[in-house]
Amino acid sequence: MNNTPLSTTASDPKRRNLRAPIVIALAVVALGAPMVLGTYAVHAMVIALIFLLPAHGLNLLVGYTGMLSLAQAAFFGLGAYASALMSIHLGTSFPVNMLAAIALACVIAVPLGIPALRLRDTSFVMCTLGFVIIGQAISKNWISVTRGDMGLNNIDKPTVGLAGYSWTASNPVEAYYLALVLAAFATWVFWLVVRSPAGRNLVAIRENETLAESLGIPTWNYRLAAFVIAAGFGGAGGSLYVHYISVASPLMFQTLYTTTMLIIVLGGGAGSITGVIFGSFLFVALSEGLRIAPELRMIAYGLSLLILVFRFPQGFAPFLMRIWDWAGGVDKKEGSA
Amino acid sequence: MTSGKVSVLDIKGLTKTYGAVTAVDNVDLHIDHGEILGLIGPNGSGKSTFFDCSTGLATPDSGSVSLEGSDITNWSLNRIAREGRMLRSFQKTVVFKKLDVEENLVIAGQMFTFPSVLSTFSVGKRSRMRIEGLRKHARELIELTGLGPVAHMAAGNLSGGQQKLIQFASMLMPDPRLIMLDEPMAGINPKLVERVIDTIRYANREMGVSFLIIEHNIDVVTSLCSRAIVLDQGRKLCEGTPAEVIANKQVREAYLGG
Amino acid sequence: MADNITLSLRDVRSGYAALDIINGVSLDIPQGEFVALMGPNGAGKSTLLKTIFGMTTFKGGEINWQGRQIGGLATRAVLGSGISYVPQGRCNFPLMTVQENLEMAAYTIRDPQVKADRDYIYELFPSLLKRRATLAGNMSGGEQQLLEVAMAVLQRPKMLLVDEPSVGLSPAAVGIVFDELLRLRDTGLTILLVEQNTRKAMEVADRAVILRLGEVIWDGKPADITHDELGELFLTGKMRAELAHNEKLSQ
Amino acid sequence: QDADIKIGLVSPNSGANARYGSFAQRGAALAAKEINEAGGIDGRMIEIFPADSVCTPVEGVSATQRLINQNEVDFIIGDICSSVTLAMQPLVEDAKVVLVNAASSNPQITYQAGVGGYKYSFRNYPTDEVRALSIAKYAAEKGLTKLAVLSVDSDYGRGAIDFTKKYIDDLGVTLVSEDYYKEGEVDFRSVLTKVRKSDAQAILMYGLADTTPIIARQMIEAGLAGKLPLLGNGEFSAAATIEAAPKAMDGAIEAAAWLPAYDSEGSKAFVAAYEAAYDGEEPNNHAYGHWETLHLLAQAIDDADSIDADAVVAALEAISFESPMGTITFDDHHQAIRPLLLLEIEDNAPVVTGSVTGAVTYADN
Amino acid sequence: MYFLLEQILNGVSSGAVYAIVAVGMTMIFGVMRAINFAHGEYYMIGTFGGWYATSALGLPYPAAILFGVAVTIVIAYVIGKFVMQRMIGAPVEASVVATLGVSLVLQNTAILIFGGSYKFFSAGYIEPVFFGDVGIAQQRLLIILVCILVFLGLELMVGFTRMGKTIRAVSQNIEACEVVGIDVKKVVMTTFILGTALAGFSGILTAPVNVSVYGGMGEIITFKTLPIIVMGGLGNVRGTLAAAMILGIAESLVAGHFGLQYRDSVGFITLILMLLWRPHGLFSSRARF
Ligand SMILES: Nc1ncnc2c1ncn2[C@@H]1O[C@H](COP(=O)(O)OP(=O)(O)OP(=O)(O)O)[C@@H](O)[C@H]1O
Ligand SMILES: Nc1ncnc2c1ncn2[C@@H]1O[C@H](COP(=O)(O)OP(=O)(O)OP(=O)(O)O)[C@@H](O)[C@H]1O
Ligand SMILES: CC(C)C[C@H](N)C(=O)O
Ligand SMILES: [Mg+2]
Ligand SMILES: [Mg+2]
Repeated sequence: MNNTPLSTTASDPKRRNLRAPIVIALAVVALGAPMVLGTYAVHAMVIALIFLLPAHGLNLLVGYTGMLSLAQAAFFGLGAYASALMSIHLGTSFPVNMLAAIALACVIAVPLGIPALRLRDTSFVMCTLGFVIIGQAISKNWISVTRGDMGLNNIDKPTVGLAGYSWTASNPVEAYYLALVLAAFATWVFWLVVRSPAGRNLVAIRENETLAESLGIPTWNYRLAAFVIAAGFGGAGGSLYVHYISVASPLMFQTLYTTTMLIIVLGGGAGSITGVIFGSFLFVALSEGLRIAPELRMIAYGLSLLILVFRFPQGFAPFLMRIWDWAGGVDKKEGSA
Repeated sequence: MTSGKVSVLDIKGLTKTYGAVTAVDNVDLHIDHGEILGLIGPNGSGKSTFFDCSTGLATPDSGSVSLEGSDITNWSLNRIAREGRMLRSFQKTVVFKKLDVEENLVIAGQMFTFPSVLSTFSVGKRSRMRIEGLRKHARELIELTGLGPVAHMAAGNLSGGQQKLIQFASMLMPDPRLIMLDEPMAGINPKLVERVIDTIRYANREMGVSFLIIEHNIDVVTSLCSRAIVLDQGRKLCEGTPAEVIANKQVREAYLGG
Repeated sequence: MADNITLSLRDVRSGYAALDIINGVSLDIPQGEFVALMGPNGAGKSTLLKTIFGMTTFKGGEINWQGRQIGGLATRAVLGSGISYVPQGRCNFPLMTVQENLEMAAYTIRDPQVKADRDYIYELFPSLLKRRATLAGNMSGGEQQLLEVAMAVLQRPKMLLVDEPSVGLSPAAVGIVFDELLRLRDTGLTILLVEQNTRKAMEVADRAVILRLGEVIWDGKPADITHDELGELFLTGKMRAELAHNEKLSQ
Repeated sequence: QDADIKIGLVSPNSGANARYGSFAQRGAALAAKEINEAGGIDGRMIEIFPADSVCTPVEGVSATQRLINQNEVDFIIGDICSSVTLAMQPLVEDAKVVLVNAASSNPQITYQAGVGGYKYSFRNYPTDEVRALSIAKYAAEKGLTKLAVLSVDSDYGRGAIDFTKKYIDDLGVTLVSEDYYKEGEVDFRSVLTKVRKSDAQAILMYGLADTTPIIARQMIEAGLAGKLPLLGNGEFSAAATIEAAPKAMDGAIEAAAWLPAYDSEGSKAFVAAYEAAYDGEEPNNHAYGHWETLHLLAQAIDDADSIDADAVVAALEAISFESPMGTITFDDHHQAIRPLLLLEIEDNAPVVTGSVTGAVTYADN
Repeated sequence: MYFLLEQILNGVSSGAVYAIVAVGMTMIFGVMRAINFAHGEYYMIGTFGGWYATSALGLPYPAAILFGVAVTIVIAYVIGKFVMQRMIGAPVEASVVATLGVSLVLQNTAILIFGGSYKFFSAGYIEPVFFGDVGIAQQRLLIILVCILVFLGLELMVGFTRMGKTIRAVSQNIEACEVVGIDVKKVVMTTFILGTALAGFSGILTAPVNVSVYGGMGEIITFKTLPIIVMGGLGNVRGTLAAAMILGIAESLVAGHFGLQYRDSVGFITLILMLLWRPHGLFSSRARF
């Protein structure tokens, strides 16, 4: 699943292939976790699953296309507000709101992306950070719609219904299964995108944009497409988040969210699906786990980031890859790290 | 200039200045169908800039570029490559560093195999088959350029010459009409140079690809090109068969070093 | 041959991280010799130069330079001991002018002579003088190559490691560069040159060393090998037997 | 021997609002110590579980979840920031854990509590609605009819101004300009220059405690000090504030839930105990509020004779708590009916000039 | 008219502060090729140092400046040794995560040591001087003066000294630096300390007018600085000054004419508009492909 194709590696037939058992075990853990874990841990896992959605989007930009965008938080906030407003004013249900949030995020991403994509590197980063700041200013100042700092609250818990039969995820455990299904679906969609020839073109753009251009790849179109798709993932995450947490406020545009998404992707391993999934659980778990020492929590979190960077400068993806290779009975010679 | 037929590429009055330097000064150039044209000249004479201006990487100050009779002067680099099927390599070796050789080549072929940007998002059977086809072609080229043993190594970790070969092989992935090579032989070992020459000839003869080649290795120019153009200080100094050009006194002074 | 050996490699092994590229190279270079290192693409020529210059993972063996072990030393220490290096591919400060690049090249040298050296370079390569206020990165490929050679020369090394200096140079410029290398050789500079332009290399070098798959497969005078044999060696590595034979003779 | 009573305390301990969390924790810890030293509640000790909300809903909700599910707290006090409190309300409702808020002033919180919906939410703090009205009235009485607004850009700052607008027409007061600053803002020069050029007679400010000294000092810089008084709320009376810019603070008028200088025996005793416990640090109103709220909760538990949520809810609804500020009761929206003090800074010290009892009328909301 | 003049003067004085902080950040960006997300934290450390010196040690303001800068340098040295030097040649992503980590650690350590509440800085010279109807605090005049001096000094250093040239060299090509014998680690360290010391210095300079001292104060400064360094052209000293002034004045005018609540978006809106006009920053050069 790593974008960098593996070297041709020969698997040793004598060793047992552990991949299938590992996948099955992970699936069992994912499905069974809420049965054994306390509500609080389940809540943390829901948050991790929710953050996985915008993180996928960010990964598409950072890990695949090579654009460090901070605007994910803006689309996350946009999706959240859109869903919340629809839920409050139109009384529409969660699936409708989520689709609307995705659509809106994608649509808004076009006029934002067109000017932003003229920029490269740090200029692009700053421009996208600007979107978040402006998003925050709008949510704070457009009081007639967003209620400013008071935020929107009491948003319905996510309800999915089919022909008269409906089900509401009213507690963390139920929300977990809903989030799990959505996150799995999103991961699948993401996987299709990056595995497609277009995904390969995105990687080419990341590696060398001018070279990609010279090989006929309309890099501008692809970068815009990636930006829009990423925005869609961001919007989806925001929608799920707001229905779960039931509050929307301008604080959603705070740096905390941007930073969390960034850390999940960069720490997990940009350009790797498994790395990012791992990252979202790890960093949410870390942030929650450190609550045992409130005064030291953020210091410890900061230190963990430093250790992470020194120990795993490329994130966890290469490490996971090694485990996967080992499980498959593959002995890889050259270090591709 | 030439008898009735339309040239593959016809460039008129191309000029590009950077500040006080006129890198390319009113240069005309045409390449006939099936021709292998050499472009030589001293360092800094404007050859690479000429490439940049004719392929959309840089915008010329004036002049026109037409490909098979249609004007492509203001087309972008990617459009010239994709729609014009006119490809170029860079003097400075560039590859997709973290990808292996095979992926490098597959990418080079993709935009010519899929009809649109949208269609590249598909992962259906058809799309997979297209990619399979590209992979097969890539493997052939890898063998041809002697990159077999390193086919699955990250391109950025290869030697200078090996990277140069990837660039060359990339040009052959699509089915191009014109290939512009900026010093393809630089840093390639002499044995492989022969192989590259053979490959160029083959592509020229069997696939009908025309070539415009910048090269400082005069032997290569003499053995490959039917015609050569010499640039000096941005201007066309002379033009003719390689033998004629080499015999030219000015060329000897400016370029070959007496 | 023994006493004036200035650089001596013994069973040197090196590579990149876990990857082994140089598999036991031994080589003795007397002071003032001009050695051409040749071989097919990917043979490990550049890696060998980088190994001497301290830019790879050193994995064993000995590199003795003027009586000192420099194997595995950091780049700056190697440079400080009098070895300069012109890498393959672009290696300059693209957003500095030519003049500034030349100043940076002599970074470690602080004496008034530096200016005279620079003037000499300008005289040698008039095209650089013409471009002295141009940003290095905006120059043509060949002009940048010249600049990089000039930068190494300005460091007043006792030994020069040059990786494919002829790449991108016009025949006239190649002539000037090689003439300069020869002149420096005549002043006592030891040169280890990597070249794909074998014809030119064989013409100027005192000695040719051929590397294949990280091992020396031939070592001798250019006169002792024909061009075709050289090509054959590149492709197949045959003649290994002959090399062994040569070695025996020299002992 | 019964187990300890576990009380969760949600407050911001990191980020730009850490100051409030620190005061809240110290106040609550002091109260817990006092209660435990006096033998606890029916012999049961109180244990406080602090949790950091960073003033953001997601963190606050996580913190609350952890308190409920992991620490299995019996009660929760918190948060200071209204946005977090609003997000916590549905959570404690589902978990049937009693939440007593001691510092969030957004009126919404109790509009939707008690008969308004959330059974388990209480607030022991005045609302911005009451505060805005009393300040506006007081200003009108003093003849300050042209006000320049400089408030914090939050539900509290904006909310208070919104409620001010509801009443000023009747009082003949006008707002000549309106500016809102973001939490953490440090540069007010442009706004103050603008105010100086306008015909405003006073600055109406619902601000953050930490920002008041900054504005005050910059008022000196802008040449406004001593010319226009500050009006509103933002710990004007804190010694540190006055000390930072005495010239600007002179004549300031504030409506506060409490102030260290409040002249009542209980309050003085609290200040003394607090300063003794924390190296002479002067408590602020959130330290007091959390201290008082914990005592109030303890009495409710005592009254209920149980830690059963419903029993404690009933006890709180019926409570009549003798606080240093007077008797506190809750209305049917679980909003405390408690006094709000009006005070004025004279000669570098606050003087209490009046007190309003904050009863909220829910009719038009 | 006077109003406008006064607002512009206010803008210049905020711009001067931004400029000093930003120029340090842009120089660090120059050598590291990475945004230092912890830059504002050094501003915070400097301010804390100055505050501690005046309020706990009872030192006079000028001595507090020295004390604050010294504290910043010591801490920057430690961070430089353990974190920044290791980031040389690391992928950009790694430095993003690392500097975010450093930021969290420094910010929350300050909170742990001094408590989360605001401290108030009461030294300095805040009484205004009036020129006709235009008033300005003496401290702000001092800030503007210092800014001019700092920039003159830096301009000379970057343009003419060996140190300045090596900084530029490191920012352009680390491999080439090794080849010519530049000690990259040392240059990174020196630049880092210089840049952070400037941030700390400007923290103490501003403390008298910004008054508040608290653990989280650096984050705001970091985010103010980011658009400036991009506008100014990364690594460009002169551009940074210009961009900081543009931003300072624009903010002041917006706050004076439209309202304070719109001020924080000004930086990013200006940035976005400017980037649309000049995608590579106000003053920046790029080499050909
Ligand atoms: N972006 C630019 N800015 C300034 N000068 C430029 C720029 N691009 C090219 N030049 C100048 O134009 C001239 C021509 O450069 P060009 O690269 O085309 O030469 P060339 O013929 O390819 O030389 P070589 O054989 O060395 O590759 C050079 O002198 C160079 O300095
Ligand atoms: N940075 C690197 N990481 C990993 N492997 C590398 C790296 N650089 C080179 N290699 C490998 O080392 C081998 C030798 O490379 P080297 O650059 O020394 O070859 P060379 O003899 O100089 O070839 P050329 O003539 O093409 O320059 C190659 O197979 C290449 O794949
Ligand atoms: C600290 C206070 C200013 C908080 C404010 N009362 C609020 O509701 O958020
Ligand atoms: Mg060229
Ligand atoms: Mg090489």
